[in-house]
Amino acid sequence: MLDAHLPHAAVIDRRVQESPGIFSLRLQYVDTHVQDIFEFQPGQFNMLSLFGVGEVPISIVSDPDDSHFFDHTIRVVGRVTEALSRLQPGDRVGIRGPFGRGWPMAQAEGQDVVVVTGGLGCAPLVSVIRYLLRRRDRFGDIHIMQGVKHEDDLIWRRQYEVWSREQGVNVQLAADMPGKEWPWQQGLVTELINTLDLNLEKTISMLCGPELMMLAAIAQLRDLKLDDQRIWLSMERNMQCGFGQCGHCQVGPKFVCKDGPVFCYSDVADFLGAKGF
Amino acid sequence: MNSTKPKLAVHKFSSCDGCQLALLNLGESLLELPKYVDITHFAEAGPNNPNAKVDIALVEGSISTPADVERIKQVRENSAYLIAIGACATAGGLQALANLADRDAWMAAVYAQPDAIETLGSSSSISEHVKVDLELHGCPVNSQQVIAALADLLAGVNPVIERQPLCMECKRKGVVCTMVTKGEPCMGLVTRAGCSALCPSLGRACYSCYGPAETVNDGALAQRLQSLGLTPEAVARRFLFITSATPPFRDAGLRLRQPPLETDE
Amino acid sequence: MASKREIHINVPVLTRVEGEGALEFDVVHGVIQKLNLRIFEPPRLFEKFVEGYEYDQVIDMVARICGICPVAYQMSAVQAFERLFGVDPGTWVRDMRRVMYCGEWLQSHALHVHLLAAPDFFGFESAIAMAEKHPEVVRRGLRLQGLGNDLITLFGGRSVHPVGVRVGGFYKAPAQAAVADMVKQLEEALPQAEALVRWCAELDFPHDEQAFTSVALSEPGEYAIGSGRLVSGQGLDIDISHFESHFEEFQVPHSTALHTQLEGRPYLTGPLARLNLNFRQLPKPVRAVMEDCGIHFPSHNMFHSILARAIEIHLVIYEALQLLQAYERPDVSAVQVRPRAGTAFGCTEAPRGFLWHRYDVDERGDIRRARIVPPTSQNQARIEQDLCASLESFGLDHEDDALRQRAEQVIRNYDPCISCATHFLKLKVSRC
Amino acid sequence: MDVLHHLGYRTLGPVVDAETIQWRQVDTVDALPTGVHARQGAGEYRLEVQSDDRLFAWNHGPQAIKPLLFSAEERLWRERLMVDGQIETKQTLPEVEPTAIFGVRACDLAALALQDRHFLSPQHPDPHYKIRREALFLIGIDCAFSAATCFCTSTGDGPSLGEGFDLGMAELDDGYLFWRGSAKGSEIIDRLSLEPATEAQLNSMIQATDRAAAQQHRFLPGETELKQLYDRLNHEHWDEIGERCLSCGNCTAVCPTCFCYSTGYQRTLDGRSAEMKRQWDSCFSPTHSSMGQFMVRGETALRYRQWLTHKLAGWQEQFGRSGCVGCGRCITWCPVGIDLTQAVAALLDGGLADA
Ligand SMILES: Cc1cc2nc3c(=O)[nH]c(=O)nc-3n(C[C@H](O)[C@H](O)[C@H](O)COP(=O)(O)OP(=O)(O)OC[C@H]3O[C@@H](n4cnc5c(N)ncnc54)[C@H](O)[C@@H]3O)c2cc1C
Ligand code: SF4
Ligand code: SF4
Ligand code: SF4
Repeated sequence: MLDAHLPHAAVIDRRVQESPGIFSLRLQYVDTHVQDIFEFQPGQFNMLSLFGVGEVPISIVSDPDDSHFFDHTIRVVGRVTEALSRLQPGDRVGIRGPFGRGWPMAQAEGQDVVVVTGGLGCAPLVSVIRYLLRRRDRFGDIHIMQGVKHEDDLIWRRQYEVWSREQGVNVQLAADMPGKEWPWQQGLVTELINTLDLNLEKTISMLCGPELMMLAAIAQLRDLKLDDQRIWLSMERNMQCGFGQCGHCQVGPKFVCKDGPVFCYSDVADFLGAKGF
Repeated sequence: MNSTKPKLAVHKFSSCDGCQLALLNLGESLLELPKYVDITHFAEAGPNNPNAKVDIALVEGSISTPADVERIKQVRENSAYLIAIGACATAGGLQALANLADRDAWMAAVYAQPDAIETLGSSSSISEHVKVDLELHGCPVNSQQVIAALADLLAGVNPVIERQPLCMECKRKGVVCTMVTKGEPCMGLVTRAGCSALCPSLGRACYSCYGPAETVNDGALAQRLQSLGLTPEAVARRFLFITSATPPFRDAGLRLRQPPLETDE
Repeated sequence: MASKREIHINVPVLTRVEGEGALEFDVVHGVIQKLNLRIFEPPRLFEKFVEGYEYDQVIDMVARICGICPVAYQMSAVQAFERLFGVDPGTWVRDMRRVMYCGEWLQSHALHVHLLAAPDFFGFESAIAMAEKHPEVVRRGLRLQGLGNDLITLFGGRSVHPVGVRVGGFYKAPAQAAVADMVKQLEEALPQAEALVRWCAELDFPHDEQAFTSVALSEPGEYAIGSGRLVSGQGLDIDISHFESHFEEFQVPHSTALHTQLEGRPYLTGPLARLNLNFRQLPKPVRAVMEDCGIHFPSHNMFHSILARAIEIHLVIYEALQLLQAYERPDVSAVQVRPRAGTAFGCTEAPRGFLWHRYDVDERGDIRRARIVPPTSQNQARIEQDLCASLESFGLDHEDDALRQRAEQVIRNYDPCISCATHFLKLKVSRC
Repeated sequence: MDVLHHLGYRTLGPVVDAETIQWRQVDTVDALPTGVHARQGAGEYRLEVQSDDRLFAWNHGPQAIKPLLFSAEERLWRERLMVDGQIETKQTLPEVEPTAIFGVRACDLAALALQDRHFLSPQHPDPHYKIRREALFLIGIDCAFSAATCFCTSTGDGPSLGEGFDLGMAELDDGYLFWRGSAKGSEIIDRLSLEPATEAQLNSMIQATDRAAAQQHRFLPGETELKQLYDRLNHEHWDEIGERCLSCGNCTAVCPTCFCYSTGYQRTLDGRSAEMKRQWDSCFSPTHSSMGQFMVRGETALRYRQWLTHKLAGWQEQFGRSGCVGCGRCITWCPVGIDLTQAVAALLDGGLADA
């Protein structure tokens, strides 16, 4: 395992501007040995550090079987992400990771998978979708539901189109403020959930996005009588260390960084949406 | 000479010059500075181009005359990034005590012909007049904070702002609380960190030269200070001190000065 | 007035003085008619701010009058309260205050000599520019300045608005190890100070002898810094509490700084005045270096102020060293104080001259009224007088630029700390 | 002490500094303060010198062992930007001397065990903590007195030494008793020519700690009850405390088990080197729960609730026991004297009424 306490240098192989405020970096460890032993689960994250500026938790969005590179998709929100956005191929960042518990991929085998995402919440789940599609025969139907505020916020639009043509894949997108060319739904992503006809015995749902959106989605899923054990979500909290030492990311007795960021709903039900947690 | 270096200006308004000294006292680092920035204006150190366009402006002092108001607008227009340094520039300074008083009477008491002197009748922070990109607190600011901010800006990132209360800094330095051990009326509980807990480390109470912290529970502090034997007026004086013009401290101080409600007895 | 020639020299901000100001003068037929040093730093009314505050708070308030000489303000105020309250903090406190004060002289003088005045003599815009050609000189200055700051910090936690001084003594005595370290640094600085005096003695001073009265504090046993009687070259010798009966402060229309006169006439305070009056009390080794360089006091050449500062730098390093070598950390660093109502007078020698305070205090130790007379306002009338004389002897037919430079250089001799005098400079000459 | 010095240990002992008992280097027993008792109350700490010549009559100072292991400010690694754009990263581990501490209390040791569990977790042992921890030799002492703020009896952590020390010690009216706590401690005992303890001495040792226990009048309920704090998230008492609490973080800084830290870079002006620093943080600080524009716990009441519920309930799930060892420091060093035992009593009063 890689040293969790010290960043390893990684070089930017490619940089893609996904939308005006969102970009992706394809990274490779400078030390090939490190690259060789680096492995992760979908849903895990890295602590990405920029020389002299800061360190931020960012999910890994590439396929775990891709052994040469790993990808991060980042939205510019503040000090560090803005500085990261100015990096170009050839520039270096520091990586500590991977950290946390990823999505329950083993439990999902043989099941229908409902993926509900909002905004850039899709990032930690893109890795999941790619994972599912590469191993198509091991999973049932795949429902992909993504909501965005504004049409322009949708990244990987072409990806969704490609995915929607796959067998057994149901892609539904909703925008709060769609433009004229928007072929999908207007409204909230959670409203799409009602349209699902779930096989309650053989479905697992994975949620990621703003907490209010996830809460609404959970309410919908529970209305459809999906068992709490079958509802999984990924959370975000302030993180300084990434492995349960700095104390910042706690939600009740859970450390989001090591007990999560992916949780089974029943494990965090008491605290999700409770003010102050 | 490398002309692509960012340009830096240091402007002064109403102040004691102590914050500029934070730069002049840098010692040999002062000579390092020109390697990374062009100092286009710093009247006290020599360079004098107050109207040059610059990338970073450090502004010391508070606004207290009509001419100041015009000049700070000019400075703002000429500066891509404006940093207010010190208690005067961020809070009006000690001289903002004048805002609480009858300034005319004061002027008359000090000057024989007060009319000859043009003033605004108040002392206010830079941000009350123009947009400020960063505030560095302290009376005076400490050089490390100024240098850290410049280092970040030169690297093209926003500087980090100190947001903790002084108590945290005090404890990290291993300094013992003067309030708990000696009953000293310490303002550190509601003061922004940044000074390395200077006063408590000398065994005295903090008098809040860094101004209000993010969270100011003045009511609880006032109560505690009174239980240590201070009169409400003495507590008020501690809020109405170096940064009396900041809303949390001004309000706290004035509340304490309110005459007690009259009862029908 | 057929030969009317109108010239305006306007120096928007006189650089390298702390504060903000402007100089205007009218020349008619080669003679200066009217000369105004305008000081227009916004008035800050410190004397009123302290009203209603506690005596220990005043120590922290008056420091804010000037970032360059906060210790001086603190020391004058502390002295005033201790005199009134009848407190004798003892020799340890007295000695250590002198050391801290030495730090401020060192810091302020080194800043002035190297960063502010020296560039004039070598024709540079600033010390930063000068550092490229004369790095060793500027570095030495910065090192000495830094050492001065460190000395203040040793007692006050920081050099600008230090927090260690209280009525009755200090909040905390410095640790033995920190003092030992300081002694080492002072020992290393002593030869540098000597070299500085020799370097200054070689500077090419304009010959500009003028008649003026020097006023300074004087103590029998030592070169006065933190206490003494007010004396002048003309026979004044008074207790500081009698200041107001001999000195008069008045407002001039062109300035927000008040002017002060002694018996109706301008006078000089500051390093040159001090040396003129007290040079006999310089410690032997300091006098030896001075004499070895052929420097003689009293001097009536205002440009010798820079020399006076260099000598005082040597003095304070020597003194601080003497006082710290025997340092032993005391168990208590301050004596108990009980306030008493009355009028408190304090006066100490700030780097730029004597600094006089008066406080009317009530029985709880709260301030009723205050009066503060800083050195720069005292020197203002003298500066105007000097400018007239200097510029005339320099020759008013010089180019505007040359005139302006000379005027600036003259003003800088006084190191006017305009912040103190309420407290800044532009130059405007009208020649007819 | 000589034996310890001989074995290469630096010795720390109680010293009066800044009106408190603090651990500082002491080289002879004579340097220890005699007759010093610490009077503690909510928001109050005063040393009193009494006529006895006891060296360990004080209970504790402002800090336990925490700062010696989990440093309040330290550099984690240093980075240098090389000319070819490479970044060189070097871990910066502390240089430590073997250190023996005299007069460690039962509560301090219990807290140490908890910090060990946190910082020396098998998955991610903290290298900085580990180095310092391994250099430590602990001489524990039974408490013969309790401070008014102590309540270790109710948390089960004191006043007599449990485990975790190398050498145990008790101060009696007529001398000291020593016992072994570890192999390292045994080695020391073997080098000292000590007389075996008498029955009477053992009895007076027990009497002393019994007396200390009896002096305690604050207490915390058992762990099962404490867990119920999570059922009281909407209790109005949180707001009452929120009115009094200043969010200053002192309670967390003095608590021997609190472990929160934050990290950040410091870069040089030339932009060529940078250091990653970490420093103590607190769930009371504004940045602790900050997610950019949004603060999970903006209000003081929520921050206090986070602290108390985590310490007393959350820890139980995370570390198998409550995070409080009953030292009472958070009560003494809270500048406004907020008392967690009172808060708990108020919050748990009336059963599960609001659950
Ligand atoms: C497990 C996890 C996975 C994440 N994955 C991604 C991802 O794949 N792509 C992406 O763009 N973002 C992701 N984020 C969010 C990302 O970490 C924040 O946007 C980032 O920390 C903001 O830093 P900043 O300095 O640019 O912003 P500022 O607003 O300047 O933030 C200041 C500080 O606040 C904290 N902070 C701010 N926003 C967040 C946040 N949303 N979550 C946690 N801490 C925050 C951080 O400590 C940050 O240093 C993830 C967060 C977590 C916890
Ligand atoms: S402790 Fe308070 S008053 Fe003292 S220097 Fe720091 S912020 Fe200023
Ligand atoms: S919570 Fe308070 S009493 Fe408990 S261990 Fe921490 S400081 Fe001590
Ligand atoms: S409980 Fe007390 S010590 Fe803790 S943050 Fe609140 S006021 Fe500060």
